[in-house]
Amino acid sequence: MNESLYGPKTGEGAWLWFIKALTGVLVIVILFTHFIVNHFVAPNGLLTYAEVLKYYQNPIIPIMEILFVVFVVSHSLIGLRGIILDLKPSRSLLTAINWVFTAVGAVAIIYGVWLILTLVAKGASS
Amino acid sequence: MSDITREAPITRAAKWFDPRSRTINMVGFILNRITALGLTLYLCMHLIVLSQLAQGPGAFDTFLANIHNPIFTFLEVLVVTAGFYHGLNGIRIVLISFGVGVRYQQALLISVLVITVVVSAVFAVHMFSF
Amino acid sequence: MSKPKVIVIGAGFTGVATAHDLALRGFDVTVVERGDICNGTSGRTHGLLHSGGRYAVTDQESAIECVDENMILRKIVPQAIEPNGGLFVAIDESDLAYAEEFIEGCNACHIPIVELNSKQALAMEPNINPKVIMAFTVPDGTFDPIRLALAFAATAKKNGARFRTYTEMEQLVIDGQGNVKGIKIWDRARDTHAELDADLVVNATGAWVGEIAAHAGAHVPINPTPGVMVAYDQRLVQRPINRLNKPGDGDIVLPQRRMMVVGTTSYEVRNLDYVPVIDSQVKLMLERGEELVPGISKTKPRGVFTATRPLIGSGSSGRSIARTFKCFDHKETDGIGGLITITGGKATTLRAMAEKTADMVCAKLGIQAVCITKDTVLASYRDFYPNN
Amino acid sequence: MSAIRWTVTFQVFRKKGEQASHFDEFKLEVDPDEYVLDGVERIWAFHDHSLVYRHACHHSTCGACGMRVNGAEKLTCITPIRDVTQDGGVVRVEPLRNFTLVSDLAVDMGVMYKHMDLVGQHPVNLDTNEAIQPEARPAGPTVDRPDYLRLSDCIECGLCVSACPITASSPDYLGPAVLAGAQQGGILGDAQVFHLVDSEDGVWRCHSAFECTAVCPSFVDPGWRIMDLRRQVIAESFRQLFGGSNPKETGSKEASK
Repeated sequence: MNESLYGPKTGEGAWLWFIKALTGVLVIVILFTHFIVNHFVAPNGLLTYAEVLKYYQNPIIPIMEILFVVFVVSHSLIGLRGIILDLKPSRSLLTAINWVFTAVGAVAIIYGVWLILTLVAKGASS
Repeated sequence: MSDITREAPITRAAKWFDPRSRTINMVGFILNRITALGLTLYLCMHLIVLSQLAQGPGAFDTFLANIHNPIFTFLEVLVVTAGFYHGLNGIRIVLISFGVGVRYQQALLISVLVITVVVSAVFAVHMFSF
Repeated sequence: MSKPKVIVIGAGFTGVATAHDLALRGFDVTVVERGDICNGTSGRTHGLLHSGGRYAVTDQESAIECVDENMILRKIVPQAIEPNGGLFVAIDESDLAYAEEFIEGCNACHIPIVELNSKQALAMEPNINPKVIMAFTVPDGTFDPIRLALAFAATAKKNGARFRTYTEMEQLVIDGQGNVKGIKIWDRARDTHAELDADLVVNATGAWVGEIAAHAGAHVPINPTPGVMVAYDQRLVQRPINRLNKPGDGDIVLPQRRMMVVGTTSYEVRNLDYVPVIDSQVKLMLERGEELVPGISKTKPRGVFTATRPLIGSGSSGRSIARTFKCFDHKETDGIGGLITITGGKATTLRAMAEKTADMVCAKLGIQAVCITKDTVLASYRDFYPNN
Repeated sequence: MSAIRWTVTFQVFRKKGEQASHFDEFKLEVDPDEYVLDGVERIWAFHDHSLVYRHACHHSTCGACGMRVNGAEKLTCITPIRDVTQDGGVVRVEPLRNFTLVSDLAVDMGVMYKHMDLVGQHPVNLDTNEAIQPEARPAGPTVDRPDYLRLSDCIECGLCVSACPITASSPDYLGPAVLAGAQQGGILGDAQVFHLVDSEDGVWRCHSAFECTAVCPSFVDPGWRIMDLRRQVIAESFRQLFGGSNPKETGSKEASK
């Protein structure tokens, strides 16, 4: 008999999928806004370091970038976890994946935010 | 169903990417999965590369000069194409998951594919003509 | 104290119902079937749950069996039945002339009928021939062949019966006195051979009973009579529509899920394992079906198939042979012990056939056990698998 | 049916017990309007009596004869040979994927059946529960009060389970047939079914490849039904988030088994 038939199911249900869908849509929205804002803030593109620093002085940019990092990292990690789920990982492996992915996500987001804030700080001091 | 669990994960995963005897809907799924994996890889690389920004002007400007060649331009076109497809198809999946246009999902998919091809072609022409 | 061992050959309607009855009566039952459940004639029936109306004039014994069993099946296996009733419709004068006989026959057989005028009939079934003159409702129904059989098999299995599917009987094992002691089998799925011993072997192979019995040198007067049926891809009627006349070719249209099945014809064959479809009979089906439900010609044929009825008797033509079933004790007919044969009958009467067979098994093995299948609601057909 | 005759090579998947699998070839003279199952049956009757295959009704009501024909899942009893090959061509016949193989072309679909019972899919339904999609309804006028019972459109043939790329890698996924059954039976009245559908192996495992719908011989459209379940589950989850009560904790589905 297939053990999965009466085996435990994680109760994650709709919410994780919903977050994935929501972050996916928000990433699209931000990218779209990004192109529009870029058109006004940096119409000639960002070709040097100095231009990038200057670009970050507009407060919309770092806020947008931070949100983008949060959404894109969550979306891709939930998605990747979904792909792994399609391979029927064992219960223990899935638990490990949950922890590792949470850690990786947290590190990636903290790193991204730190990077953005560093650029803002450097731009302000130069 | 016990037969499947005896197969190695890689053998099972390979079945996702087999479009033989399948319909265009399967192609939609395959592309979605490939672009998902590709974009995740790109995201990792992107985050690592951007650490150069924190190191100061020298490293970053050298880096920008280095990537200004056709291979990187091509990769950039690829990323934009992948992102465009994944995004549009994502919107389609969200729509049909909320019960909007499920019966027209195949038409939606074909539209997604056509729009992706057109947009990436325009983008490629734009990128390579500089 | 060991239970008497009975082997049932064949897992068609008769075989599974017999296994179910025997398992309930405490026998050690093994069913041997060369294919899967409903692999032969049973699977290919059009699925009419007879009210008996069809035989009320020509074959009242069958009609009574049908109406009684119809009511029992509705109770014990609702999971496989569309209990929507049926109609007998009169289209022309000859049909009308038959009406009186029909009413008499139905009354004699206690088949509840209600007479409808043409307007009432068309309100009930808008797609039947608008030329309908009069109609009668009968308690017909349709059933899903494989699920009907699987429900019996699943219940038998729950009560301890074993099912050896994809296992062909190769030979009957016969002792020095010429009595059947068991069977030799070939497991086609694993390609292995084995021998099973039994206190009694029940030959329930429908149209194939003659071939099986011949292994022991026994004779069964069987007249395998195939018929062609055509399934069309639209469901234009919601209940079986019969022609109000003597049973004939293409005089019944019945719904099956999303389709309609038109049946049936009657001819003779030599090789039972493969019965080819005869083109002219398919055309006949369409012409005759069109008289009942004129929209049929606008629908597409979805499946064309044949099924071989196990009619008892020989010599006379298929239509005139009674549809009753018969249980043969080969000790009496051929002097061969340990073998009985059940054949004939209709899908609708499968439970009654099993009851009679199990009664004979009990009598032969000296077992006192009463039949309780009339009141035993069957398990879900989905419980049969996985079957090892 | 016609008088035309084609010569067609059937390549048939064979496997007995623990022996290794292989393909056997049979050259048959066929009428192109014959069905693939007729060819398989003739191979069994006249060429190789050891061939194991499952079949019963021969008109698409029982769901026993699903096979992969030239790679695609088909209900072989209603698939004309004309549709899958040409004169002199090949018909490659394999068992369905994602099920336990019994032998040769026969698979055991017991797990799918069990899951069907688990989500409470009724084999017989009121007509109003059937064919929710208007274009999938049979043509022609119907009666005003469709209060008759009819056997479910789903014939449990397993083609969708074989075609789905996710059941191919994750056997725990409930699969298209079962989820379609849950949609038909309704999920809001039974907490157990609701949680099963809204689980990691339920509707969220679907990635919208719609292969189920493409191969379904019975117009059940599992893809559409899975999407409808998602909509219901999300709506219900939000309703509960904002203080709605849980679906009834009934044991009725258990008791009915």
